[in-house]
Amino acid sequence: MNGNRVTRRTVSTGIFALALGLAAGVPVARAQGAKKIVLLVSGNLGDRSFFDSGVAGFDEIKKQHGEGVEIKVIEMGFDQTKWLPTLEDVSEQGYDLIYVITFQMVDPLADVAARYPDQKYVLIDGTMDYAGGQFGNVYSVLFKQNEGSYLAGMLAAGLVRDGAVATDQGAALGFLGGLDIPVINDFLIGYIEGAQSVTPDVKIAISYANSFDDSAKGKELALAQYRSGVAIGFAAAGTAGLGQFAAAKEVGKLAIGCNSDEEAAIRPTDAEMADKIVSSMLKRVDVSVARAFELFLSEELPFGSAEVLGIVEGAIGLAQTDNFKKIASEQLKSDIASAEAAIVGGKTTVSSAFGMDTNALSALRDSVRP
Amino acid sequence: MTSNALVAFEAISKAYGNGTRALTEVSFSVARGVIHAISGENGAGKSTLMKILFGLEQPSSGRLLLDGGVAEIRSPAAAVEQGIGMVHQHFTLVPSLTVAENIFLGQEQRSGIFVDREKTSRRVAALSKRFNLAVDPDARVSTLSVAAQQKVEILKALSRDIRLLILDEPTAVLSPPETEELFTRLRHLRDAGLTILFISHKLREVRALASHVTVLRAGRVVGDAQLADLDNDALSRLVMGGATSVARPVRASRSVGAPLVALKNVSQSRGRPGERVSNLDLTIYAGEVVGVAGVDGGGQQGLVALLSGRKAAESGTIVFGGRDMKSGSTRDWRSAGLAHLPADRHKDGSAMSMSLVDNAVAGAHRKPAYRMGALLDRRKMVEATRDMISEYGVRSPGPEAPLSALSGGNAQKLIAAREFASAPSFLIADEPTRGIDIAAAAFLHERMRNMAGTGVGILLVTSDLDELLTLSDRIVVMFGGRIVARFDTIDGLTPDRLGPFMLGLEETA
Amino acid sequence: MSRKALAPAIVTIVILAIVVITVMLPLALTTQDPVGVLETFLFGPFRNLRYLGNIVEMATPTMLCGLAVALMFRSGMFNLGVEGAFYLGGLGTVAAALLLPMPWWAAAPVALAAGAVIGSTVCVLPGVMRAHFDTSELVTSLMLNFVALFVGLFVLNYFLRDPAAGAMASYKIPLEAQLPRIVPGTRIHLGTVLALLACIGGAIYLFRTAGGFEARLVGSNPSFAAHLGLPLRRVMVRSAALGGLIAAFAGGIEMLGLYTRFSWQALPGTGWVGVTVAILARDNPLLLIPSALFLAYLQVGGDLVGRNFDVPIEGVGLINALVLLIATAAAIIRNPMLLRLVSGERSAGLTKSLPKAEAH
Amino acid sequence: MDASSVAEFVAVALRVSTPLTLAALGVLISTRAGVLNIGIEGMMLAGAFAGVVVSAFTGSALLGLAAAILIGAALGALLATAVHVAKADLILSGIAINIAAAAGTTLLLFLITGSKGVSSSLPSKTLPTIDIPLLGDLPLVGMAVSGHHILTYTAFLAAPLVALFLTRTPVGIRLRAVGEKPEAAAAAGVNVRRYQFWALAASGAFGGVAGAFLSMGYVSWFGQNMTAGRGFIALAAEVMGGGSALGTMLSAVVLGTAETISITMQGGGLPSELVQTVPYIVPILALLVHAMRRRRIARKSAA
Repeated sequence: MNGNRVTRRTVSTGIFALALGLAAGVPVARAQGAKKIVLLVSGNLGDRSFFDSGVAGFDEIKKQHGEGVEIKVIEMGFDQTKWLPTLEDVSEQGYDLIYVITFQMVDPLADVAARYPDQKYVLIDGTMDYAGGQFGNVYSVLFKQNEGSYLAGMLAAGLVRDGAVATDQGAALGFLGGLDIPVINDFLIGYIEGAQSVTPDVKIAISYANSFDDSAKGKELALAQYRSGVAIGFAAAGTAGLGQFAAAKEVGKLAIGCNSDEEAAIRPTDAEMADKIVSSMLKRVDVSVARAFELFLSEELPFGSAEVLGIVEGAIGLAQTDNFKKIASEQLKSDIASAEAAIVGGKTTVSSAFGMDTNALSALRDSVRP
Repeated sequence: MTSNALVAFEAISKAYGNGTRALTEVSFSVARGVIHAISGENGAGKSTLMKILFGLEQPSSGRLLLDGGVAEIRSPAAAVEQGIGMVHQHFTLVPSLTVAENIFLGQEQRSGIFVDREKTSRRVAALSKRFNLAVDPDARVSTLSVAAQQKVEILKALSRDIRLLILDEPTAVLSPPETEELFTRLRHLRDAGLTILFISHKLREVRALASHVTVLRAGRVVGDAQLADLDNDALSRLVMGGATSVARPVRASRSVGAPLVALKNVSQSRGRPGERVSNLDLTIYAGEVVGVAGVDGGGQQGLVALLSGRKAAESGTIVFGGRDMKSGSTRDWRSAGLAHLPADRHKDGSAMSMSLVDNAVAGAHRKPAYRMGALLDRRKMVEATRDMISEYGVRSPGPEAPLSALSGGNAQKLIAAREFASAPSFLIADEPTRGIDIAAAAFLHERMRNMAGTGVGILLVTSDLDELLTLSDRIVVMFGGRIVARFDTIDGLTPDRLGPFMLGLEETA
Repeated sequence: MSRKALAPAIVTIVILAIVVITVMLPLALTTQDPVGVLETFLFGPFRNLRYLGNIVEMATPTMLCGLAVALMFRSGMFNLGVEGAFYLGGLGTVAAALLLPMPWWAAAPVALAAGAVIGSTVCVLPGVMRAHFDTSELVTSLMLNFVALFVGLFVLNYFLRDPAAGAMASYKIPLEAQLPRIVPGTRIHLGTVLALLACIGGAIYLFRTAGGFEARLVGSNPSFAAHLGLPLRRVMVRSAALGGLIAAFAGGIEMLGLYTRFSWQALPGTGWVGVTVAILARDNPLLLIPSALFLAYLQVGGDLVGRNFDVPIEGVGLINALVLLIATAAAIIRNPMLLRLVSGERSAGLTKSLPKAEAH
Repeated sequence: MDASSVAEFVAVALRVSTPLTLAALGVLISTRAGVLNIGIEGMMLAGAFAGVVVSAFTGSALLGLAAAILIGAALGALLATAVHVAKADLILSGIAINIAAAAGTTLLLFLITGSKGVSSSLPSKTLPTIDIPLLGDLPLVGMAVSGHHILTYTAFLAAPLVALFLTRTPVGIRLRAVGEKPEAAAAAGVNVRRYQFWALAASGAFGGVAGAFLSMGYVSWFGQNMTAGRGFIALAAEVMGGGSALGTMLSAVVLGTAETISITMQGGGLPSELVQTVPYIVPILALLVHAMRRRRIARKSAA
């Protein structure tokens, strides 16, 4: 998905680069009567998570609709004081749909959406306070990353249980988070519960890189976990999380990826490393972005409400990669499939880090500490 | 004469971009194998001329002849290539490097890619021997005394195989015995065939050392003669420009007052060597000038540090104005009535980047005279500064100009004006006239005498023995951190009498 | 002010304008609408009241951080703790507003005061260490910034976090603690007035009070200050404390003025902009105001271009880096020939204004 | 802690210290020439980027390393030019280099790979690790010091070499003279600007190597902002090192060890935010201890 995107944005960036003597490109003509949509990135691209994935969703929309849609991505940077002015600006520029991402946009969006009732907004990975019938012009999407992580936890614990990893590699599991924040901990909690469903007294080493950029540190943390007897690690730490795979390659142990199919992304350049990625927990922001647009075109998008996307919608899941099929036992595959069904059917409820207070979270982490 | 000239300046002029004319049509020549002095007041153009000769600056017009041929010296490196070496007034040594490394900086003795330390040391030793300048090649320059550093500077210049050595005010930092030693060495070098350009405004030294003198005033040559052809009056008239030589301040007879500052058995063993003192007993009375003589490192700086609150005494007692000041801070000393003209006016005496006003009122800025409620009264500060400027004859572009715009003598006058304005009861004058011209020095001398006349006790620390003998009522000599001689009257005292004590050869106290 | 005195300012502005245009022009030419890009960059910020407001909003904290930097630089301390102080000041202010029970009228002042004190530690500790142990305040303050960040994240996570917020964010700042907006149609808040007053106060402090005079003396020559008997350590610590309080106060008013919750998960970078503002203003508190406004103007112009054209945010970043480089290029800005051209004086006149003692 | 985990700890500390040591030596060279290289962070980042891109397009890790060195040196030269020719402020120019490097690498990464985050789609090369014969076969010592990345050995060999360079070679001595007393160096015919120019270029080259270690050794890709402040830690290491190459290396190892401690403390149940303060508090304490010791020595030698 992150592979060969050629967008208008890429092209025009290329033109900018031409001025710097770097590359060439051609201008793109504007189409008439096209739908105009914009994505506001409340940070910088390159996070390998919701922002990059959101852009991938936009690329997908462009691919589907070609001249029928005009897309724009605005990186607002991390200075939160710029978010509201940007939101105000685009609200006055005649966009058909304005996408914003992350919970941090809730407060600015609440302010602006009330002032521009005719403008339509999509909030990804967050939700508005819809009580009292407010925000009829905002559609929200939430993800059940905890459910996908539950499956990842089952996978990790199951591989150890089934002897898919040699016993001398250790019996504990590892988790590498970017920052100790709710959305990352949502991964963690699902992971813990999934692992516990297979091995009730499972031990999980938990580290936070305190950075989403520092690959070297991510690798060092993962190495420390592997050394201390972790057999399989799960990384939810952006680029820092990639360090997990480098560590796995170095010590010859396994790892689980996050957000997109990381094995597929790495395979072309480093097959040995890709072999160590048994699967990836998928969080398809891109799917939800594209889906919202299709629903919007068919006028079925439920503004004024929040949808929680999970396994059913194809927004969350465990990548059924060749590695996965090869390494996981048949028993484990069927366990995971039935757990999936139970979650979809509402028979299994996975806890969430959203709304959980810090002390409860600490207690949970302490309970699985090796 | 000209045919034998090593260097000839022909109608050299120098004007700066901002319009300042530093030199106008300067012409004279320097004969081979002599010590040739260049004299004149501060700002007369001596330094600019030497910078041109050494390639640091280029003349605006005129030309320079070397060995009778036109020479264009574009850089110090080119000067060295032409056989010209220079010892600057402010040394250009790197403190953390060794003596040998400094001497051969830029022309290191190599073996492979490395410096050959052994060869370097051998060459330093050879140089030392040849020119009779003993140094320790492996000592770090930061550990050397000023006189020793100057030796390194001279060796550094000599190591470049030079024919002409320029010395810019070399005695400003030396004590009399050290000065005498330097002169002996310079004569030795001259006898070895070197030509020496000696820049100084100290006429006594010019006479003692040089055979020929060129006098500059306001950027022009006003005199160029064999010293044998000039008597002292003629020489000082040339330098001072028509004004007769400055009269020595009249020593008014007066009664000495009560004890003002008293040190009893004071020791301080910490600090750099020059700052350590032991068993000092000294009382300074109101209305007298106590002169302190000694070579660099003799302990005078330690005494000053103790009496200005920069250091506390380790043992003994110090009383000032009836208060125990053994561990008094500078603030305590100041509020008890100390004024202090520091030896290094750039480092300790002023803030060069700040305005004249700021420098003039600094320290007194909390006085009610400058206050306007909670704020400073800028108008009154400027007024006070204007008063100081006119009273002390400070030549300046105005009170708001930065102090760096002033020449050394004028800056020192302003600093003195500030210190004297605090109505002190006790004044430390540490090298009060070092590096400033004769008129400014005379002015400050007169001021200090007047202050003593009004009952101020003055501690005068100076390496200029003329100054010491001119101003002091009595003299103590320090060596190795101790007081080694006391002269309760200066009648009949001569520099020669002080020398042995300053060098630690004799001791009476 | 005379033409002569204005010359450096005029030259600075002209040079900056040339820089901005030479950098922006090739960038603009690569887009489909080069005129539009240039026009947006240069005049966009003046197009409506809201954008003007954005400039002022953005300049408010950087002006204060610049003041903090200038006061410390003036006293000879290269203390970069402003960044951490700003961060911790924001956090401390929000923490106080959330945790301390207060009557409504005291909420903002008490929270701001508490935040200022808490945040100032990031500047004060390096200042104290410098004054008493002569450790490099540059390094200790750089390191302490990160300590402040992680301690702040810890406090946010364990004491202030709103579990219902969905992101790592504090509980909402109580309405009564928020600073009132003062210009309708913009987000300009009371903090801007406070910042302007602070800059004027800073100028009075530096140039018209004994304390400020002493700070300048210590900064320009510590040996001289010691010679005068000034309490060096006290002056240094006082400057560090003032700088820290101001920077932390800036963080506080930023929070109470523009934010609904505290959710900084990285150092916000405002302190660094403050360093630039201070250097651009040559540590003169009154010049901080135009300097901060100018940088904010560039930023708003860049943002508008980024929002309306296909110019990547990194392109805007590169422009800012270049402006930073060239804005300080003393050779160009202080070139005497340029100054002379602008001031319209002949060389004789200039001699008078740049006197050398040798000339007399 | 048993013996093998001690050996393991040493190995990690050496690895973590490697980029810090390289960068700090770079900072040392420029500082000794009298020019503080605040832009080291940006030079590392650019080096990390250039190494990955060039090695990916040429298929040669060595060319990648060469590119890293060159780009670092070029940025150093740019900084020198800004300061000497344009008379820009040294500190601000350094900060500008950091900003420009962060923006420039991200932009180029995007142009080349279509992603602003990471270069993992590029087939970049890594530099090898080396087992030391004999020593590597020893049980615990081998575990600690053998099998490291080639640039780790380079870093620790570079320290004595830089020390020799600064104290024993003509160029090194002149460089120190330039930094300590430029007028003395100039008087001896040393071109101060030229020395500072090359010192900054050399400083940038070291930064480039430090960056290459991150992207061609530690991991095998370039990531946005992957240096993560290591350049600033290197600045601290240089200050703590007291101006000597070996002292600088030791300081870098102390800081690397602090980071290693914070890594091994993770998962110990302490809040990770507080654990993360360790690598920043240690240098502050180290500077404090250093300052107090200096003061005590001064007092003792005076007594």
